[in-house]
Amino acid sequence: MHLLLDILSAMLLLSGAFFVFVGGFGVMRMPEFYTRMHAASLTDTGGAALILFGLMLQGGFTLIPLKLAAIFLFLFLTSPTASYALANAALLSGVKPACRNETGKAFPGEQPAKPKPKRKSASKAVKARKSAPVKPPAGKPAKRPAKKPTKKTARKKS
Amino acid sequence: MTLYDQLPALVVAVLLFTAPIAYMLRMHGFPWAAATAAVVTSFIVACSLAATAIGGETIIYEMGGWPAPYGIVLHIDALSALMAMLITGASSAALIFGAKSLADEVGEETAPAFFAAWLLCTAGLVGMVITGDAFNIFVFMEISSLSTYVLISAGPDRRALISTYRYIVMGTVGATFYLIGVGFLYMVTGTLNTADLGARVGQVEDIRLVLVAAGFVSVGLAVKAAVFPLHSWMPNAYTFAPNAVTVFIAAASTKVSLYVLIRVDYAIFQNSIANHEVQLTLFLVPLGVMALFAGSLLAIYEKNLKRLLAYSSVSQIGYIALGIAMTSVAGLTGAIVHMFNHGLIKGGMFMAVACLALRYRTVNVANLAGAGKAMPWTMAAFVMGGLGLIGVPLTPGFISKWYLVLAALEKGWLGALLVAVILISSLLAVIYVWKVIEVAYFREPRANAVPVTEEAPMVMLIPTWIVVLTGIWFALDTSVSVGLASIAAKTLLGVAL
Amino acid sequence: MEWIYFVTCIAILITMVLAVVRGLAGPTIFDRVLAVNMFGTKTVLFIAVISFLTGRPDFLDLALAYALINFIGVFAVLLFFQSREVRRAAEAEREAGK
Amino acid sequence: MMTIVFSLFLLTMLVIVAVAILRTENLFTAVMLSGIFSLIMAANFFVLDAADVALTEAVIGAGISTVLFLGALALTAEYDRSPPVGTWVPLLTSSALGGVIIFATFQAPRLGDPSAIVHQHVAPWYLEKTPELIDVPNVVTAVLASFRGYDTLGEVFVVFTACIGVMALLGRVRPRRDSIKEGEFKKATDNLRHHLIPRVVGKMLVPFIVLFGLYVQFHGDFGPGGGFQAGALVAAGVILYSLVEGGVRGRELVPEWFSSVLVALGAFTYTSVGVASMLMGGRFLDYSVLAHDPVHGQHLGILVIEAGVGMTVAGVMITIFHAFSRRGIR
Repeated sequence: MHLLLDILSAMLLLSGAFFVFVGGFGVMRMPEFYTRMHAASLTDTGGAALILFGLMLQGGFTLIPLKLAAIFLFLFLTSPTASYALANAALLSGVKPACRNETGKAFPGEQPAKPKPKRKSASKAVKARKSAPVKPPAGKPAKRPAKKPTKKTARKKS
Repeated sequence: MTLYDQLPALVVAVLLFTAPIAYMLRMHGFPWAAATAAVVTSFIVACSLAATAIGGETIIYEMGGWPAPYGIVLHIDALSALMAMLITGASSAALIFGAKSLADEVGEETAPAFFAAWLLCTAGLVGMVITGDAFNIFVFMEISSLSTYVLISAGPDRRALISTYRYIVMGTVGATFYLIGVGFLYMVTGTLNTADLGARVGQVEDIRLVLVAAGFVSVGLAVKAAVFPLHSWMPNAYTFAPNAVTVFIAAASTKVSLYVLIRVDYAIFQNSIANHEVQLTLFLVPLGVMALFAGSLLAIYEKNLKRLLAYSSVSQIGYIALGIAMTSVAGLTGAIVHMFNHGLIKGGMFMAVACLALRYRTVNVANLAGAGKAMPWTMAAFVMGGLGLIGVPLTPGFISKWYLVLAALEKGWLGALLVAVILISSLLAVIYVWKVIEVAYFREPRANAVPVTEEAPMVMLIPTWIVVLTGIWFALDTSVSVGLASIAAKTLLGVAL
Repeated sequence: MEWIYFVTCIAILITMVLAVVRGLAGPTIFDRVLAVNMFGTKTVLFIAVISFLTGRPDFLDLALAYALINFIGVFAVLLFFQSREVRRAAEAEREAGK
Repeated sequence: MMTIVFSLFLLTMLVIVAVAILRTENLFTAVMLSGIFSLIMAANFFVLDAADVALTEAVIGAGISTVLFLGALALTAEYDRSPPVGTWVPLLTSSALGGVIIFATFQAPRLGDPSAIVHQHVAPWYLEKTPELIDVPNVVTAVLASFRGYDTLGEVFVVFTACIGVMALLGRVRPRRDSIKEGEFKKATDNLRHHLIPRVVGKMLVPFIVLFGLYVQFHGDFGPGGGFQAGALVAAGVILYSLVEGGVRGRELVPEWFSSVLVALGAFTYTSVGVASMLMGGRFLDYSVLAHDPVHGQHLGILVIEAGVGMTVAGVMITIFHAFSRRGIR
């Protein structure tokens, strides 16, 4: 019984470790922001769940599995929420998902979801900025245009 | 436990207890009254501690009842008692003096925070001088620096913020250096108590870490004390702070860092590092001499009266550094007495400047023409202070310079050179003091200037003159200041009393 | 069991390095935020595993604190960009009005 | 061995991230990288078994300071405009200093060496006497709250002073006037109410965070934690609520006067314990006299001062956050 638990939790831990690593690799290698986020957010939840379940099996009948379960629950709630907030922030400030059709030519991603009337001005700003990119402050050669959506970079990498 | 036994803790506890109250109760005028009451109480307690310490007694007070290397102890000897007296005295004088000017400059809305910061600043400075624990010094150094930033930034001029920023950067660097040094010391000795450190550092076999620690601590404290090339934060901080704040910090704040420098170098490193005197001399004498000249010269060419006095402080700190560097009883006595006397002199002078600023609305030397006639009492107080800076007999400045010269003469040809340096810098002090006197007494006010006919109000004039007269009293009767200082010097150098 | 914990730790550490690389490389600021968020989750896992490795499972409290706190920063990021966009839009409207 | 491997790994990353923070000109990037920095640091503290410090670093460094940095960033430009000239002298100075420190530490005892002097002098006494004199399982709490309680008192006052300082700076400058009408502007920029998922999840987690804060507060005698961490956690809960529901509602939940009074009240509580022990015939901060049994008195004293610490820390975080969010930007 003990051995069985050990084997099971080892499997869970190792597969969790593999998931986590794959997620990291995806964040490293994916071509642009939204795909990276996809890689990160999936494995954040999946890998974490596997590892935490693996540990839970080792905890015995104490408070430990309970704490691990709480950690899992909170991660399960917060991690996707954080991803949502992040994606929303990116979309709001004009980072577009880079998609491409068969000809290899990139086309702009879909427009952000129909804005509620409350946020009318915000989406207008997004449109306005698309036509007139914001310059970095004068006298500052933007070596790394971190602020600007980088369709170009993304295309080059893929 | 009688009240008498509790006195050492009370010096700080009264201030720390009142600060949150002054912050929370936002009644009109209450913060000032609470602050003044607490600071004056603390001053009285400090005086009674000094009365004990003048007998050569060292008071040890165990905080929380835990014995020395395990808990934190307060360690009050002649030196700490003298400094505690100076700090709380300067704080009370500046508060009473600044009752009106602070009300104008600070405003009703920010008064609770300001006076809480004032109490905390006093508590931080006093806490640094009475504690017997190297890390505790750092904690109270943080309190005093942070609250000093608040006090300075309350200045009416927007430039106060920028000078505060400079001060924050330099002050943080200094405090961090001190902390690194203390960390190394803890690493090699396993203790933080100063007395215990002094004993255990001597047993360390490989002193490389101790040397580095000594370097970090000394440089860090030199930054906080505005010893010459590290002084750059000071002039603007003094200039743009509210006037009463300048009185307080000019009299007390840099002196405390010098106190810690003396304490750490003499009580911890002196007994344990071979040739420590030589290192101390090599470190401080050049800095002191440079400070004497550079400070005086900068003061001579300065047009703003507050900044002029700040540069003069740079040069006066040079004297103290020289005294510390001499590692003799006379030199150390001179340094300690000068810390005390310079606090008195500068406090009085900045009070006079505050009076001038109240009437003239400016502290540019050129605009003060005719002040000698318009505000005779204020200018007389200023002149008395100026004479003290120069070191004329019958002023407190003379006493300390006398001891410094005595100490220098013990050192052979190098000493003779130092005597010459001290004399020349005194002459330079004559020049910058005269510059102000000439304008104030012998120059007619400009035609288009608003004529000033009124003397400063009595509530400001009387404290100013009390401070000036106290200075003269300490010049005539040196039993308290020199008495405490020589006991302190002998204790630090391990000479029999 | 020891070595399994160890391997898991190493895998998490390597993932941390990858996250740091993404955080340093950018290119957009959101990549950096993503890296921080991911790093935070990995820290939770790292602490959880290592507290088993060193046999001090009571330190799981820390992991719990991380799991609760870590995402607040991302909310602040969202709010930051939202308010910035609204302000820019307002400025654009004002300029258009002139 | 394992400790050293993990530590080296983390410290290497730490150095790389630190250099990157220095080199970046985009302040937003710097904020995010310093978030990573504190996470690495916290993990490293944990590897070195310093759980209390790790918890503090986690809550404050990774959680709250990012929020406060962003609040500060909203008030300034996003790019660092320091002039590129004159970097040589600081660079040389700091490299020389680093060299000196490294030179000095060659002589330092090895990591975790039980025969190092640090572990020989006062530490054994603490470990030996704590069960007998104070009787709390967490020796760190015993040292911080009782043996060196005067230092902790000082640190609480440092926090109090820092609060006064921040308020002096942020309260001084008038909020920037914006062309939009105040109310509309607030509504649009102040909150995340129209984001459904963050709103639901965020509000759901607030009570858990506060509850966990209370757990850390009262469990500090037994495990890692204490007033500092608990205060920061409770403040994090309030900050989360204000982010989701908007600063206006956040200030309704915890009014500004309340949070700023809380700061002073915490410091006051701590000092009062000291004064009370003086009045009851002991030394300042000697908790033993507070009850008939000295050990019981120690427990009581530690409980009260930890509460004071928690109040001050929670108050200061909330006050600073409110000060940022009130500036009309959020």
